[in-house]
Amino acid sequence: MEKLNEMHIKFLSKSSNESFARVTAAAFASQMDPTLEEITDIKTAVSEAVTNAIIHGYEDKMGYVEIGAYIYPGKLVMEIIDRGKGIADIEKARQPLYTSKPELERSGMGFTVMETFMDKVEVTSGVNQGTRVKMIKYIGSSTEKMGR
Amino acid sequence: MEKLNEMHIKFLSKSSNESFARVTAAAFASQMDPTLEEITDIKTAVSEAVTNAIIHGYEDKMGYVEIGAYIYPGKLVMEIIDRGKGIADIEKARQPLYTSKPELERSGMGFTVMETFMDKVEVTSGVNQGTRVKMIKYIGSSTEKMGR
Amino acid sequence: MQVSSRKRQDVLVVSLKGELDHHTADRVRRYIDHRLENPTIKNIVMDIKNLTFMDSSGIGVLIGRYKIISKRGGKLGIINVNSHIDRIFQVSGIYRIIKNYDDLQQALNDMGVY
Amino acid sequence: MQVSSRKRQDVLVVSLKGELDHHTADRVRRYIDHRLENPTIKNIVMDIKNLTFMDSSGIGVLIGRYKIISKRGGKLGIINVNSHIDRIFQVSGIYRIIKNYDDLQQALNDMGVY
Ligand SMILES: Nc1ncnc2c1ncn2[C@@H]1O[C@H](COP(=O)(O)OP(=O)(O)O)[C@@H](O)[C@H]1O
Ligand SMILES: Nc1ncnc2c1ncn2[C@@H]1O[C@H](COP(=O)(O)OP(=O)(O)O)[C@@H](O)[C@H]1O
Repeated sequence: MEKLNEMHIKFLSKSSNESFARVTAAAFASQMDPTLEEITDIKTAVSEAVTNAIIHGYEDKMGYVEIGAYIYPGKLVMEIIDRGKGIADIEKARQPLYTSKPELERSGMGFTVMETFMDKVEVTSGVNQGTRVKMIKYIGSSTEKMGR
Repeated sequence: MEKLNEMHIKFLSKSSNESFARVTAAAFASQMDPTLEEITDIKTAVSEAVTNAIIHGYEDKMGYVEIGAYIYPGKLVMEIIDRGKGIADIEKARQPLYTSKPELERSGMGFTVMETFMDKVEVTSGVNQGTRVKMIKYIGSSTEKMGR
Repeated sequence: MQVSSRKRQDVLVVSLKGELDHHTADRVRRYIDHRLENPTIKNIVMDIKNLTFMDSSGIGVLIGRYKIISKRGGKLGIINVNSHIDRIFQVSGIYRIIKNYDDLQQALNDMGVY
Repeated sequence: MQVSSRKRQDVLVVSLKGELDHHTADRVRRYIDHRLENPTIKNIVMDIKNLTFMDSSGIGVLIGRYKIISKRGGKLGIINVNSHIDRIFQVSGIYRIIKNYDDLQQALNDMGVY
């Protein structure tokens, strides 16, 4: 499928960059003429993945969070990447309500929310190597969605 | 001076990314609590530099435009970089009304507009190597501006 | 993120305005917990009419406040939930412990304030 | 970027809404030039009240339209200029050829429409 557009961002793992990441993702995706609801879906999923990179991936250390976004006809692909501590057991991590940081009042619902608002969520991770969350969202007419 | 935050973006030299670049720059700069006027100044200057990278740097070819943004206390530094054809005579290029593309109805006012809205504009360029436009804007109280 | 509140008998009505994420959650948490130092507060109603964004960090904030208030035998209610945030509440199962009221009046009545 | 227009005798009143940059300039240019195929149009008034952003690409668009209309002995006027865009007009020296009118009435009167 033809790639129509592409962007990459890289920013410090500061919590003040969470809203920056959301706005940037929304601004890029807006080229696809999404509905307001689709934009909010994308913002929410990106917010979850970026927050995870900051609080779980890098914990109290400073590092770079990267986002890659790719537009294909009717399809948005987003990757959120950190070079932090990684996830030992991905299956367990993705379970609803599982969190390794209850002391920070995390709810363990991050991955579930990503799955709710995106059409596909793929996680690859290596301990001490970092984590890559790849998310796909189909945007546009239902015929396009059916042809996916 | 202590660097408070940092981000990098990289996107294809498509004109539809001009507004994306402006929104992203504004979203990042908004952490500095700028006035609405300062935000518009930044958007305008970024729009000029990114447009130049797309139409002069890469002309009809496709390439990557990069933006680096750095926040220091009271000071925003932005760099817009392309790996395109470069500028042979920078002094001439910066003159008001000079344009190499009058046939595209360019006004030759891009650099002048950047200088109007930012506190400092530095251009480095090499023929067939690309161009880097570094812009500085002081944001915040007048005392901070005086102490710059 | 702006937080404000008022007291109606033993109910603290908290209004949130802006975006609630991990970055802003801390301010909301500290604001409410400071108010909860007043032991006469038993129940909380969260008015999220002007909350323009929330991710799962908001769930954590609500569960945390619920824990405090339920120890006092009180309830945590929520009003003016938009459809997007409702979806997050649904998938997280939070409606098992927090009630979504139609409006402030209904919430207050259910908490014994008339 | 939305462009609309109406004709008042030999004046084309063009309204711009949205952001005018290099990307959207092309649409504006083609829209106006298509209208200018009507030879009875001599003057243009650009109403930029709802223009939320403009960079120097807008200067190029205006100078290009001025060239066409001045060959017909007409004028190009502009109304509802905000302070930010005014600054761009100032530094570009465009007020030497384009007049900034207080309002539509003044512009039309100056172009002989009453
Ligand atoms: N980028 C990451 N790096 C390291 N661990 C992660 C990352 N993302 C998620 N995890 C792990 O997966 C768990 C579940 O994540 P999530 O469902 O988002 O819930 P929460 O963020 O509320 O803990 C986290 O508690 C953490 O242990
Ligand atoms: N990134 C760039 N790469 C190559 N040439 C450039 C670049 N930016 C500016 N220039 C040159 O400098 C000239 C003046 O630029 P500018 O003042 O922005 O006016 P305009 O874009 O309207 O031509 C351009 O016409 C072009 O020749």
